[in-house]
Amino acid sequence: MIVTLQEAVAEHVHDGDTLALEGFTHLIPHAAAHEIIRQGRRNLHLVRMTPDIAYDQLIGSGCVTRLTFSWGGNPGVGSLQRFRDAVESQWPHPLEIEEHSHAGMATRYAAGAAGLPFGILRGYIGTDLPKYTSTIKTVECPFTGEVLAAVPAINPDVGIIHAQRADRAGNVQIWGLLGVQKEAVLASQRSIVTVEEIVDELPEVPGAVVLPSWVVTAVCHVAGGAHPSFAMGFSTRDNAFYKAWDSISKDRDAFIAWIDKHVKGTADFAEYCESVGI
Amino acid sequence: MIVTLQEAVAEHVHDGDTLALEGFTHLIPHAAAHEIIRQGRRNLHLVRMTPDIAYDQLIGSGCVTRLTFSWGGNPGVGSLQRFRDAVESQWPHPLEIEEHSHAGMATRYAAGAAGLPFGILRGYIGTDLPKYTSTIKTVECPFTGEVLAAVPAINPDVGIIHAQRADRAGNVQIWGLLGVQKEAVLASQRSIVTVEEIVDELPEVPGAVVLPSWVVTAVCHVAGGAHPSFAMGFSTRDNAFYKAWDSISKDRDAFIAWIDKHVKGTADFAEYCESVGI
Amino acid sequence: MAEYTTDELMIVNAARQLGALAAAGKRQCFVGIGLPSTAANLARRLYPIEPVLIYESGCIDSKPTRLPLSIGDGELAETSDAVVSVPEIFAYWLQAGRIDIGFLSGAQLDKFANINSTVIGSYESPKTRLPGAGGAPEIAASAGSVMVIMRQSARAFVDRCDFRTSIGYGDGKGDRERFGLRGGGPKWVITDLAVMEPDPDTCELIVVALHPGITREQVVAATGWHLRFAHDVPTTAEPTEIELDTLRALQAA
Amino acid sequence: MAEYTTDELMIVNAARQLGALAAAGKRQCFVGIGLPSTAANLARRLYPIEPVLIYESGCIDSKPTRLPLSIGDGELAETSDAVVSVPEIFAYWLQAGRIDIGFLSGAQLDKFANINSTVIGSYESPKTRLPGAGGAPEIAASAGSVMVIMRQSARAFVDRCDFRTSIGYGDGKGDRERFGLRGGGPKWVITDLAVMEPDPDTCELIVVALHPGITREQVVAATGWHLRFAHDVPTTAEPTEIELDTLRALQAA
Repeated sequence: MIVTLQEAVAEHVHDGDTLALEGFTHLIPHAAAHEIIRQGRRNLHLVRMTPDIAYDQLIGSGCVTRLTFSWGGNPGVGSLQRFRDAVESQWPHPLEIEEHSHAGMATRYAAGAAGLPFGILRGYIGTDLPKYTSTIKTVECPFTGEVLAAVPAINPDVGIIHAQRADRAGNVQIWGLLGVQKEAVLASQRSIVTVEEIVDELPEVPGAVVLPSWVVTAVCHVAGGAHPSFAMGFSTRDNAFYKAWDSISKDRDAFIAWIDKHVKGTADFAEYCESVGI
Repeated sequence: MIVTLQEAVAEHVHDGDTLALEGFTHLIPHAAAHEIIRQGRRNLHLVRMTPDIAYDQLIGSGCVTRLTFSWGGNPGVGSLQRFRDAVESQWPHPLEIEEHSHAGMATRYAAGAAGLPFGILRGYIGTDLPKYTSTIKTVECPFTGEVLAAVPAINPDVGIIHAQRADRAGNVQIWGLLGVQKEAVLASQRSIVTVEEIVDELPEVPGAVVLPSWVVTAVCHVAGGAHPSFAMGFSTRDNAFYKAWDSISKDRDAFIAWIDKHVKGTADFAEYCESVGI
Repeated sequence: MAEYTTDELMIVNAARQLGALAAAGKRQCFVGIGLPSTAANLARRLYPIEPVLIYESGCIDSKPTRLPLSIGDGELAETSDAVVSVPEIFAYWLQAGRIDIGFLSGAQLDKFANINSTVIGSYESPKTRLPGAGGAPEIAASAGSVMVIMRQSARAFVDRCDFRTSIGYGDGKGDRERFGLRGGGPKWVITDLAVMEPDPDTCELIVVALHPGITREQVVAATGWHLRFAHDVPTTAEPTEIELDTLRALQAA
Repeated sequence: MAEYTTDELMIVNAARQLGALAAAGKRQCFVGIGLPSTAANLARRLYPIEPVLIYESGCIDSKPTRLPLSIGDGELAETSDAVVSVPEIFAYWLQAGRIDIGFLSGAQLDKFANINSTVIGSYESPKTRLPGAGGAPEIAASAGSVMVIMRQSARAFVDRCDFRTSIGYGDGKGDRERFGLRGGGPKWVITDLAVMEPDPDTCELIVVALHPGITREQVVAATGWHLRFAHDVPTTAEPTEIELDTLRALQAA
């Protein structure tokens, strides 16, 4: 249950898998994304509401052939350069996209977590999204006749999140902005959770949710593993890194050099931290 | 915003209203039920997953003509005698019932809270409930063709709950077993919350949820107002009262005498407590 | 040899089955109040690999120190790994297929293990109005397997339920598959007289074990359908001192 | 008189509108990061009846002491009355109609206040791939009213958006009703040059106020459709010292 991140990725993440590395600005599992790049996974279908730097790195590294998402940007900074390059110029190869709204993606994860084949929402009406996204359909209310948007459940092969704590049995505790991380884990066939610390007993924390060990496949101790994102109670968001990423990622060669040096050129997250000086 | 329970019921609960006094064993708004009996409301449509003693009292007092529910019993004791008498012998008058499962009721409240006309679930299959309950229909998944149960949203006129705390602005804090209380308040047109205490500032409590003042219509300070149910952190469940209720309620005259003396014969919840010796 | 009641016999046998299931990795148990909760809490105390108790009030992995009278006793919330809302427990946990064993009881059980907890008599003019469905319909539909614990009598064990509140095998083998149900249905019915299981060929409940001192004639007399017996019908083991002492301590607390 | 930038002018005017709405009881404001968040936080500091800030990251009534760079800054969660999951914020709060004002921006805005934040050029072969929809489609559909804040230019203010990410008035008056949308749609578009509102007869955006020193010709030149003006087009009030000092202190923190 409690293994190294290398072991967890080696065992549970396969070429061609559908992965959701979730995190809504808070608790983004960057260390896990790096390990997937290091282990050279290919043909991944990535799913996430808010693909940001971690997904930019995976896309630029050629791991990804398909992306399902609702907002792909560098929050507070601007574009995701590698994502744009993949969509606009097919570099390093074409990226198929499936595009939704946040409300639609949240509904899809919730349906996946609930074992339903689809979910319903008042959504997408009057927008161009249904023209290009085949996974937006409609369903009629059998009571009122109203027509609502219907979206299929998301059930990734692997759900990957970063959390604050686990106990030695593998029960996971997470607090602060919770995003769709609980749903992502519950909707997935397998799940990997990196945590800031592993403790004997989980102390009570206001606003915390607990994921029981029996819905988690692997827990990995990776302190700081969300960086440049943050873990409430352990770190703050490294806004400077988000801004710096814009120039690192703008140029293909600069991006490759950065990945080669700091991700592929390091053995694990601890070496990565040393390499980038955090 | 912060008013007496008498004022809240007088202003917000009308004859013929659909009411949800929710509580899942924990935090059942008994004081509010008593006040509705005192003020003599009639033709109410009561909604609740687990109608128990409070609803037995309202039904026996002749306030109710319709009940929507999923489990009507005295938890851990047995039957609800007044409910049974109304269904089996139309006393004090006929009671129309609309019967669901817990999963269906929870889905209906969640749909109501979410502003959707209906919700879907894997439910009711192979049971006799759809034969007798017209609000169970089906809908087909537009992606997989699977047929799922569909149930209409519940949107009561008034949602009534008991909670641990409110602040002076009317923000409500509730913890422990949460049931469907949040959904009941959010699904309702108006809401009344009785609380154990009103404080200057809400301290953080693990597992607590906060309902902002702007989704609550009235807050009433009624310490102990869940009795014989309980408020975690303030009281424990009065199991002896639940057991005693069985004999009080078995006989129509004994029931009437009890209601006349302890509910109709008292001015408010404080007098009720004195009257029943708690 | 210790004295014991038939209720104790029933509860001990249910706890043993839960213990065996937990040891085989089927630990997540969705528990109703009353006999199921008593048996599940006994199993927690008797076996090194404990069942994980999940209550419809939203308590996940509850470890109560005393038996709760109601599904929402404070004790359940205070001793749980996680407490979630009622909509969540049904959607994300039960419906999603995370429950290994649904543990039910009822007022009537028929030969295909359908359960009635709604009405005795007709629905419109019931002889006895019972509490109703609660969580049972979806527990019976979605749990990996279902265990039923019920006191046996000809009035309760009927050929056909007056009302089908939750489905066992419907009208017989193949109905669950036709309905597209994801759960496996009732696998064990533990009574105060015997243990029954569905016949693999017909899904009709047959007696697979008798409790000590109970005769075939007694079970037949307490059953409202033409009851059949498995080829071998062993006698269940006598409750041990440890089992009885643990159960009585639990009920006294 | 104080010096100020056109961005400051735009933000101050948006904050004033939010302040007026809050005073009229329209307080619940669903806020995106960037210009909307800056203007909403400025309004919180300027007016006695504050807007209630709700962020799509699940923060309800957030009172950040400094401007968040991202929608998920820790500051937002730590200063909120309640933090809920992302599925909940969209379902129970936005979709249910609890939001008075949706506050949006975008890359393109057209004359019927539809917004594009998806692509410039064609969807299949975009000239510029933008971040995408985020929460905008359902904010634009479900919020009681929508306010838009955007820097004005002929490239951004277009006759028809390359992609309709979120709906304003669709192809004109009556479309929202035909679509059955519950929210009222865009009521105010605040730019660095002017304030626009939908013409009550056509729902086409027309200029209802100009910022100090801005001419009609400047606004026309910065608009990609044949822009019309209201009968009376007042000039917005100069930003006050208090407004500017508060805004600058907020941005410096």
